[in-house]
Amino acid sequence: MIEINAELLLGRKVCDVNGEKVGRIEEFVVETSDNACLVDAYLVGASAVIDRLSAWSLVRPIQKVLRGRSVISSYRVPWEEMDLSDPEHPKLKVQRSELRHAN
Amino acid sequence: MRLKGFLAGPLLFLIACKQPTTAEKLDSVRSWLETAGMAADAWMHHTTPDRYTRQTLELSQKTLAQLAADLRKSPTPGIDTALLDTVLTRSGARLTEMARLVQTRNSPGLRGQLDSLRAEEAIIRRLADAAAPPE
Amino acid sequence: MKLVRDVLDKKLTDREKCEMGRVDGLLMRVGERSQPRITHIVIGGSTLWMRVHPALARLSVRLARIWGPRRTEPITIPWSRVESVGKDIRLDVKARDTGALDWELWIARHVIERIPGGGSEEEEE
Amino acid sequence: MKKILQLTLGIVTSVGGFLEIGSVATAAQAGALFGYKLLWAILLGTICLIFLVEMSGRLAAVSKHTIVEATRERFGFPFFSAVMLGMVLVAFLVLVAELGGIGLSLQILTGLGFRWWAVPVSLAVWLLMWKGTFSLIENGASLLGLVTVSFVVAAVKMHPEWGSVAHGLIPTVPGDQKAKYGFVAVSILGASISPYLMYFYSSGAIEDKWDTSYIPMNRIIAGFGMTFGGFLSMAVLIAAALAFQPRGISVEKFEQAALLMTPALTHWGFYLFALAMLFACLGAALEISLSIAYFFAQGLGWSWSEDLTPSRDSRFSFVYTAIILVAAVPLILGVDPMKVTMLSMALTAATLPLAIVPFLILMNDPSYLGGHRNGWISNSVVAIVILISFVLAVISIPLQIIGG
Repeated sequence: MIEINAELLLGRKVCDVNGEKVGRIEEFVVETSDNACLVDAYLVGASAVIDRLSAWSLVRPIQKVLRGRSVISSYRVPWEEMDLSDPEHPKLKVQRSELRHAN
Repeated sequence: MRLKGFLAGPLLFLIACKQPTTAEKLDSVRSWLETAGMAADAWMHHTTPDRYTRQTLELSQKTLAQLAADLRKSPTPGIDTALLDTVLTRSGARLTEMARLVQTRNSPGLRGQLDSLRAEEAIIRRLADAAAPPE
Repeated sequence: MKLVRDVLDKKLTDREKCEMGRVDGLLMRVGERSQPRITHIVIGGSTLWMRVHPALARLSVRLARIWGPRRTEPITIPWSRVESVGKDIRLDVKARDTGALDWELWIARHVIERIPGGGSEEEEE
Repeated sequence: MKKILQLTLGIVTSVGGFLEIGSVATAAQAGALFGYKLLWAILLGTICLIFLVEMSGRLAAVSKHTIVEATRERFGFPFFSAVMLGMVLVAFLVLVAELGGIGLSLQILTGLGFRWWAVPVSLAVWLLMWKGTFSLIENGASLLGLVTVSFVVAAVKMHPEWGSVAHGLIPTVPGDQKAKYGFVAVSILGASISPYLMYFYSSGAIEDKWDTSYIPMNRIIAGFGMTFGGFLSMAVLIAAALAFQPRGISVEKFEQAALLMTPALTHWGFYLFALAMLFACLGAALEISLSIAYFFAQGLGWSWSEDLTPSRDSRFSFVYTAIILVAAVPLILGVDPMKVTMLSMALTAATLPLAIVPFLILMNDPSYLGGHRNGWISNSVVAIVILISFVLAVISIPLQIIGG
């Protein structure tokens, strides 16, 4: 049981189980129920930032072009698949290929 | 923070300003002689108060002396430096005299000095045009 | 709900809608197999500057030690106190008791009230 | 009825509050050196400012957030701290220039050097903020600033050749002195597009409790107010072109600028110039000190309102008190305010992207603006002008320093 500063996780690079870089932690999807706040999943990858900046109307034209080359891609990583034992170097418990794209 | 490099740019500007060229210095000389003339003329028409006029004349004299020293240090070909220097020294002394005349409210005396100042400025303009390549 | 977009850096107000700073940090408890949960909202200098650079965080702690209300560790408020998350985040607390206003009160008493016309905190009660 | 009063007040205050030492010094220098050639820079800067002011008012009216609050909430503290560092540093430099401007105006009126005026002026500005409310500051100082309209009278009285004036509105590249031309153009853009004005305007909209019904009024205030303000800057440039260029005087010192209106209005011209600069710089100094304090308070979540007694928002009051007193130091040491002005205006232009790009993203954010988001016109106009200012700044400032 460890306690970490969630805000410091932001922007940290995430690698999958065999060390391949997946992206950066950009968002925490949480569930609030009877005054508790449970983390459902993490959004990893650059497009999550654009989502957060909701600068889509500025970026959308560019994004359409780039989507093809998957430069802007983001994954929704359920909490079970994220290993935060070493907060400095978050790791996935699965391979990158098994990840599901966010929206 | 990738933005750090971005902020380093503006800090570069705080270094000392560049050294002006001779042509720019001569322009400055004429600009300050004209400023002194304009201020003195305005004072004679009761447009500007005494203290302001005197201070402006003194400021012109101080700036002129600085410019004269710079010009003396870096003589450039094509300019009769000796003549330029004598004219600048005479103008400098004249500006101090004009400031004194304003202090003693001697308007007629100032008018005389102003005409001589204009003559000196004409000499300097001729020198500057001779040196600067015709446009 | 998205934590960073909807909670982090948002303004905090107490029961009486009095401003008490912003969400500078969030404490997250991660268990071996249990679902991670956000346990506390964190307000206060060193957490804030740690997000920019650790050296700044050390600097802010050193400064807080020599000047101000001598509070060095940040203020943590349990998530259970969160009443609503909207434009601002409303907490079911009294700002003064949480220590979030220590700097505000310290500067008011030691600097502002010493200057004529500064008014005084008591006026407010 | 209340809205119409607010409307007229809004326009009047933006006219009165438009000119300050930056806009006057840059316009005077441009007119003296290049005649009407740089009018286009004032036009471009004013057009961009109209959009920016309208956008900051709309953001506050719709989202009830000021630009600073929204910037921190949307981009997170690390990015926000970079914007804060850049904006506060540049705004502080401009504040020093404004306090210097007040000191210089008093110097030409009384003969007592601006260095002696540094402390009394800072204390007076501080006292106005300590005791004054937001409306007193915003409206009072700007109403006094209306004396700057005398520049228009002076310019018209000198019978400018309106054909070539109009020609000046078209961007041209000069033959010689390209670096100087670029530097003055950048300084003009920096002087007219002043970020502190946007932060002040959006905070004002919150203090005046605007809501979406204020959007049309906001557009009129931004449009008319800034346009008249732009005319004032152009009037200064035209007056300088007529008063100084024929005589070959380049405006480097305040004492020279003081003669700007004397050919047209004789001794009235002299005293009006001093008063106009005194009130214009006073209004700007108040606005900048407040903007810096707003930056800290809104960014870090303190209570902030000029209408509260200082002890009720002690950290906010502490910041503007410290800023004003520290700003007096360079003046006491005799730093020339005109040099600080030209440098701070150029630096403003160079750091515009740091302030405007996040603001542009915010203005396209549905969760803040809902249906009132930016149209493509506002986006493109602002983006283009900021790009021009930044490119010009990056080219001409080093050139001006290292030698054209």
